[in-house]
Amino acid sequence: MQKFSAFALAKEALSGQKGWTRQWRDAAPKPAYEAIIVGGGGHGLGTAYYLAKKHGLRNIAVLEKGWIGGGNTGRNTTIIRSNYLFDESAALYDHSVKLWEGLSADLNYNVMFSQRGVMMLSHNVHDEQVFKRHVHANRLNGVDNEWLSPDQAKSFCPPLNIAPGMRHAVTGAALQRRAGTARHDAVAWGYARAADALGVDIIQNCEVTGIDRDASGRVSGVQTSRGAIATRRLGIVAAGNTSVLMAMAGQRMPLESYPLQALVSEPIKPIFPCVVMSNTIHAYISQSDKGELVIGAGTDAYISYSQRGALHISSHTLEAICELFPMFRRMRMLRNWGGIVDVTPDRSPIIAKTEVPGLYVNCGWGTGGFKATPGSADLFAYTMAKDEPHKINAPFNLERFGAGRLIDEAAAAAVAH
Amino acid sequence: MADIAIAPARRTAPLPGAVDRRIEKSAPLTRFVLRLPEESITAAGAALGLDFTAPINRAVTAGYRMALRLGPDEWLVLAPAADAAIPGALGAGLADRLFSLVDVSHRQTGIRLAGPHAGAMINALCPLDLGSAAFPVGMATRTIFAKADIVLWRTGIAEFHLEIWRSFAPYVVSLLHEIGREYPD
Amino acid sequence: MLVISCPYCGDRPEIEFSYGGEAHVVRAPASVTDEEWTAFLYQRSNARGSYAERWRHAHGCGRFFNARRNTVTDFFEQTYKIGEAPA
Amino acid sequence: MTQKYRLATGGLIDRRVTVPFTFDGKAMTGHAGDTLASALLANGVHLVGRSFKYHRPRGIVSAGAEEPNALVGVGRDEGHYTPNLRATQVELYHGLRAESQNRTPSLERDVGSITDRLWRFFPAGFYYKTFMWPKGAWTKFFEPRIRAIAGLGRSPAAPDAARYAQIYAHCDVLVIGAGPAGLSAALAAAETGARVILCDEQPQFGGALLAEPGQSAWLAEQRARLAGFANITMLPRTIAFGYFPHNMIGLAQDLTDHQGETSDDAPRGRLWQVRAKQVITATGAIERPLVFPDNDRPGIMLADAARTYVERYAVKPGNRAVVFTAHDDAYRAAVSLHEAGVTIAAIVDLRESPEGPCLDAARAAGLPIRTHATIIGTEGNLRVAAVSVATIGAANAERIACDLVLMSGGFTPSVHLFSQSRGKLAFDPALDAFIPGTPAEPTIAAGAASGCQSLEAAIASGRAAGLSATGQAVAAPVAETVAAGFLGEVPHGRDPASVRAFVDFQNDVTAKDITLALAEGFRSIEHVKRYTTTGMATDQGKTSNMNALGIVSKSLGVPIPSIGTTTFRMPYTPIPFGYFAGYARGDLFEPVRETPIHAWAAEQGAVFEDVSLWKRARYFPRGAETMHEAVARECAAVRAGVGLFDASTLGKIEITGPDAAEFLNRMYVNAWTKLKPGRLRYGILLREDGFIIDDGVVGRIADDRFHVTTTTGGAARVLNMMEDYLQTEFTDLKVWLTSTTEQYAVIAVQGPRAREVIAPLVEDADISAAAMPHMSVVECRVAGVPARLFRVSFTGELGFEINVPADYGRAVWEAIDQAGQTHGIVPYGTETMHVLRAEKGYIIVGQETDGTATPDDVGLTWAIGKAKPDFVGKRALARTALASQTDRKQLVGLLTADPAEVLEEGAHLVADPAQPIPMTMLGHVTSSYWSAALNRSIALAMVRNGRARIGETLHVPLPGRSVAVTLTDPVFYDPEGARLDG
Ligand SMILES: Cc1cc2nc3c(=O)[nH]c(=O)nc-3n(C[C@H](O)[C@H](O)[C@H](O)COP(=O)(O)OP(=O)(O)OC[C@H]3O[C@@H](n4cnc5c(N)ncnc54)[C@H](O)[C@@H]3O)c2cc1C
Ligand SMILES: NC(=O)c1ccc[n+]([C@@H]2O[C@H](COP(=O)([O-])OP(=O)(O)OC[C@H]3O[C@@H](n4cnc5c(N)ncnc54)[C@H](O)[C@@H]3O)[C@@H](O)[C@H]2O)c1
Ligand SMILES: Cc1cc2nc3c(=O)[nH]c(=O)nc-3n(C[C@H](O)[C@H](O)[C@H](O)COP(=O)(O)O)c2cc1C
Ligand SMILES: [Zn+2]
Repeated sequence: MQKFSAFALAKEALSGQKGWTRQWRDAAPKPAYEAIIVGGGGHGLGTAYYLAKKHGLRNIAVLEKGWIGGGNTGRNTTIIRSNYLFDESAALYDHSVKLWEGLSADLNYNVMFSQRGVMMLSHNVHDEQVFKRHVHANRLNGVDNEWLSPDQAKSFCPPLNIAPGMRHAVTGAALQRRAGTARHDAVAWGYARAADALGVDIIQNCEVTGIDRDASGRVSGVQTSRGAIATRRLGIVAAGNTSVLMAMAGQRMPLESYPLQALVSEPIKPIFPCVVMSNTIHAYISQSDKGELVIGAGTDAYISYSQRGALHISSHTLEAICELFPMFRRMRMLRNWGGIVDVTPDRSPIIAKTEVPGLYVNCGWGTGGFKATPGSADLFAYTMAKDEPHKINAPFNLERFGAGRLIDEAAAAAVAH
Repeated sequence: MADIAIAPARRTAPLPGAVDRRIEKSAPLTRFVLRLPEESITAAGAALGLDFTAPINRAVTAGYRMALRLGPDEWLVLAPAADAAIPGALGAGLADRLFSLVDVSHRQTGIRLAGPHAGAMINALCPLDLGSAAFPVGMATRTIFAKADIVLWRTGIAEFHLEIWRSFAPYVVSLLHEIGREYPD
Repeated sequence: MLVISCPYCGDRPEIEFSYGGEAHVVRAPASVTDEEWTAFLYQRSNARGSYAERWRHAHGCGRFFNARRNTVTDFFEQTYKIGEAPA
Repeated sequence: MTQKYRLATGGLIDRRVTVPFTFDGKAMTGHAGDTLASALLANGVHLVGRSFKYHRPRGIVSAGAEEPNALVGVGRDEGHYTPNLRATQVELYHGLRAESQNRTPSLERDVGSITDRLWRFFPAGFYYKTFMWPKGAWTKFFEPRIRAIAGLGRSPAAPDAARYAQIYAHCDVLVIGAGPAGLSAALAAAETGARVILCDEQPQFGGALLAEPGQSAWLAEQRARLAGFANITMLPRTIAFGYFPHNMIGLAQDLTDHQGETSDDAPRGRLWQVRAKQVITATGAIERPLVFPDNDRPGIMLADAARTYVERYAVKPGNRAVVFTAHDDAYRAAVSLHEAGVTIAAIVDLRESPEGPCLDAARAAGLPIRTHATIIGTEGNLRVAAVSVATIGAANAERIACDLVLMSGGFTPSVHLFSQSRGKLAFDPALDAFIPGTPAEPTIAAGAASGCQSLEAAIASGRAAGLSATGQAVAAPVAETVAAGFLGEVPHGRDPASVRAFVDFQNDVTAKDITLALAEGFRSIEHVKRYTTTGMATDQGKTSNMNALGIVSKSLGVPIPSIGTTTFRMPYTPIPFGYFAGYARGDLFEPVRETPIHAWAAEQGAVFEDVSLWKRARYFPRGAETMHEAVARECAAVRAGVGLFDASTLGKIEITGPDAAEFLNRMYVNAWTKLKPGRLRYGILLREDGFIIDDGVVGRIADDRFHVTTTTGGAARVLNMMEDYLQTEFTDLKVWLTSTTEQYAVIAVQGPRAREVIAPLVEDADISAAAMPHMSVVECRVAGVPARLFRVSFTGELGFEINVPADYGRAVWEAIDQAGQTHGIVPYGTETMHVLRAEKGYIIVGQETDGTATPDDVGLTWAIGKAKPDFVGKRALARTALASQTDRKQLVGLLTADPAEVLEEGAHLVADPAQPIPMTMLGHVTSSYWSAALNRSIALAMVRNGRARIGETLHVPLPGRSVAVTLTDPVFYDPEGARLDG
């Protein structure tokens, strides 16, 4: 792999940028692979990378129906945090944050992980109770999270309106300082480049249309828009499309796929230093390094694979943004888009073996899986390599629904992202 | 038993303050949610003197009584507050037929919005087509106005009656007032 | 904002409706096995393409009804009353 | 400054009205009818901004919405300031204040332009390749610096002072664009009587014809005809920005912004959400720049834009121009400028041997034409000063001095909205452009937007669209020959490494950046976009996307249709957030729900809290009391005497019908059949997954009538859930549900003296302990008002909840308050209610439970009707994890070792406070208060296997210390319940 560095940039600057090589090969499918990952998002590419790097598999393909990073990885608001309530979740997401902290160096790709802090606003007594429960649990789990008064919140994020007369006045905030954002595209590309360097075939424009199984029921390969490919180890990491793929192996999933929207404003000079989320009034906002205000909206009410959401949903979010940050009312929406998020009944992910031998699934990240990308990929690679879950992802199995062993972050906190 | 004399109680309307010049608060009404299975419809109509066979989302009136058919088996029956005869008349008229009658006189309040811009003012935040073909005089339906559920009844070309749950009424009226600021009449 | 044809009221704007998830998922009796119960409670076809779903005209006539909608285009194929068979 | 470049005659500006304005503090004038851009040009100003990455000097390129460069901040003060406005779209008004952006200290001398000198170090994607070391340096060092250089304008610093309006509208035909095609379409549709809406983003209708003096008569005639139709709604200054499913179009109408410093009373703009049976997009076409070395200097502009400045705004954009083209239309521009007195130094045509009437006209005017030629470079610092022209393939170039360069690479139909509607684009090889193909919605494209180039064809296609949208017969389209133009980087024969030919002017993306991306393996056009940021600037690539596509196509040898376009998304041009937020502001953001007793409480100085949309009185401070003091006083008063509480926000549902009891049997965990009329029961509602979703007291009013109460926040959810089961699951039951939440005001009178207080007010009922035991209900009159009187207690004291018709709520409340004076009655709020119920171990759904608790977890197994074959959630309770008796968190009480210590709600419990992190947490504190009755703190907690641990000591680790707690039964006060029977 060509080494990226300031030195390399300087060298190429002086020699007409002619020395840059492909960041990953445009691989054509081989007849068979040791392991196949379906889905070229951050989670899928990362899984391939860790399978190759940590578990020594060499003959791996990532099949992507479009272009890598074109799914939710390329369309999310990039909020990264780990201040989840339940022990299982805190362990999972904090595993991820720790990997984020070294990811640029590990991949030799600047994923711009920016620990600028994520602040979650409380607007009433109930919010306070919920957030304080988080703060306490996080502290005992070794995850940083602190409670701020409205004034402290304002000084951390000066554009915030904390006027007590507001319809939903800010009564405090929970702040995770280690939390922040990263550059979404760079995550996909950085993993792709590093995986490719370890021999992983990244095969784009290759849609999986069927899953083959042998007489014993075990996975034997996949049918794709570019022909059949054999494998005995198949990982489905297809986010919104998981149900569609799992149906190819006869599996019904506890998933529903909803449209989730985001939007950006025109770029402006730095004004917004952190990430602010308000679940009560449905607003998520940060400012990208290029200067746009990046704003997340809610999901539409209905299942859809259309990758677009309704205007009334984004309008509702902008109402909230304008209340919290009244000077942004004149800022202008530049672009709005949608993704397809696969939501489980308890809003926690599934990183697990399935009842079909050789078939593994990583899904259900819903509105909040970008933050988990490195951790999820690492644990899924482990699960695929060892045919058993790592202890961190063991609770995130498929059996928990039937058993009633839910990890219900949503019920506990009504928190998205 | 009460051992002290009780003075007639004072009513406090849900819209205490003054309202917009185009908005009139309706007088106190008796309101019932009436639910009728198919087989009770004609008999109930006969009992109250109202045509309950009129189609869904239509209002019918007879004298001072009004009924808005809000669902296939649901009517909002309105009458002046003094009309205390409705439950009795229904009970007698329907004898052993099924029906459900619930008094919601105080659950909601009525306003009348009139003037050449009444339709536009409602359309500011109500997504229905209020053109006279799609929403003729006599049409009445539950719908959405901003974040409030309302019943919207077109009582004239440029005149609407709105039924609003009482705690939402100040919100709806304030919005109409705000919307109306740009219209001259 | 979609236009949804309520079988009782006709075409009405989406914000008058609430969504009810997949249709024709029959409630399992208390006697079923854990697997059957889990299937009823949690598993959904989540189909890409034609999908049978429930809506309620919550801010209208209040009725629940069923619909078939293409989840890729968001266009409705049909709506029909509870108890009726899809066309 | 005088308007040195203003022509003496012509144009649509009003020379009688002189409009003063400032740019970067410099005073200038323009005329009514000018845009900021035309006024700046009239004053000879081309340099208006700095580009995003390299901070290159940039000038006005276009005359419309596609402008990439001329971005300015405008506003009289911070409350009216907007960054990044396109000078080409800003109508000039008296006193307009504009400032340039992305430069320090000045437009002419900008320190940021250091990046331009170091441009070789900043190719596409450079930031992915560096700034990775040392750890943490990105967030602390590099990122803040990059952020400071990036961004364009600045945010307004003060809250927006403007108001915004919104409207929903319906029509038969919505015509977007009022050029010749749109006007013809609207008129053809209106003739049938159809409801038509015609919108155009410009202040006047006419589109391209506004710059065609020769067509003014035709235009005037069409406008006059429009005015004759009452069924056409005309919306100038209205941008169609988004095409949403089921033919809903978002329009943003400017109402007062263009008027400048008007009062804020009238709305600034209006958001339209139009539902159209048919949409006609007659949105015209956008001219393409040519991609040649150093093509970004101020003074280099689109040919048709230059012509527009001459013909529409009567402005001469320069004195000496070179025209660079691959399309005939630029010859029309050349002739226009020539006639306006601009010297045309050369017309440089990429094509080998172009012919046609436009060339003939240029020749006739004596303009010098060089065909098969190209521009290989330009000079000039803050304004173009010369170009180098060479025959294609030849080495030697001719330097031509100029202060203006016009360029035309042909026209790109504006398919943005059609594509947003999910219609499929078709590639037209004759045009070298995408045009609307198969639609997904009822939509028709017309005019230049559909690929027409001549006026005749545009008018005919517009008329045809109008006819077909209203279901009429349509004549065959007008035949015309169309011309393509040029896509991609022009041939220039120079070392690609040393030149910059800009594709995306705003984001500084050069042809070389695109080929670099391709070389690095970014092959999909979506990857090229994201790696280079081409098309991602505030103009969304209106002038650049096709050229980027051309470069990719040529480099990869793949035809354009196989590459496809990037996705068109709303909005077509940037729209202020305020339009979307509309009226929802301050108290109108969401309804503020108040109870019938709210005003009384407010008059007493109550402090309120938000519970869902409701305002609830939290406590009633007297004098300078703190919350703690007030609550302690209120609690003591209720325990010792009597208190008055507003419970009106509780959800209420009237359930009627012969099967009402059976319906409740199936919904609630409890058994209802045996509940007698006149009696109450506490009910628990589960979700189908077995977890508690709501609770409340249910009264049987008659055999076939129940009065159900729910939590405040759960009212709508519970009713919807009940309707769901009733309509879709239990369709055999004859039951009806009616929300009565707001029908009743609910006044809780609680305390040992409650009966004494209300007894004198009650008529038609015997409320003695014998006649009316705990958990019973009676219909009677209270204070002369018909009431449903519940004998029920959420405090553990003797208590009543009086339901009276809401309009009488305040009167009855006051009557009780009056009657209670001699008994020392006090009003109390939700905080006191919480303490009192916690002393009794009563749960609050949503506080003790969090969507993961079963009835057994919170000690309510007794409520479950064991004999019932089924109820919602029953089956789920049998699942392993729910049925477990040892593994679940259960409700317990907590007593701190130090009675003065009030735990924080949300704090967690551990067995060993000294264990290392991560600690094993056993549970958490759900409720915690100072109990005046017990003169100590109390708390409720959900603790793993808690019931078995009662008596044990656990620990609550806090920062720097730990609090020991003893687990107890959750009922702290009057465990026998003797006081209920008072
Ligand atoms: C608007 C929005 C905002 C969000 N905000 C946040 C946030 O702030 N923080 C956060 O943590 N998370 C957020 N998320 C969630 C987050 O984006 C996702 O959870 C995460 O990116 C999922 O990554 P992935 O790699 O699993 O999926 P994806 O990136 O979606 O990758 C799945 C890939 O599978 C491919 N695929 C599907 N079917 C097939 C097939 N049949 N054959 C081959 N390939 C196939 C798809 O094309 C896709 O590229 C947001 C999501 C959205 C939509
Ligand atoms: N090659 C060409 O395509 C070409 C070149 C030059 C001139 N012309 C001439 O242009 C005319 C074409 O007529 P036409 O009516 O098709 O186009 P037009 O350019 O005259 O009119 C389009 C109108 O649509 C408006 N518009 C565009 N997008 C909009 C949006 N999203 N919201 C609101 N308004 C929007 C524009 O402001 C403009 O007024 C003819 O006279 C033709 O000869 C064509
Ligand atoms: C964090 C983030 C920032 C973005 N910034 C921009 C931007 O500055 N300009 C832009 O045009 N799009 C921006 N986008 C949106 C993308 O252009 C695009 O809409 C998104 O990746 C979804 O893809 P699609 O619209 O092609 O379906 C951004 C997206 C994300 C996730
Ligand atoms: Zn309906």
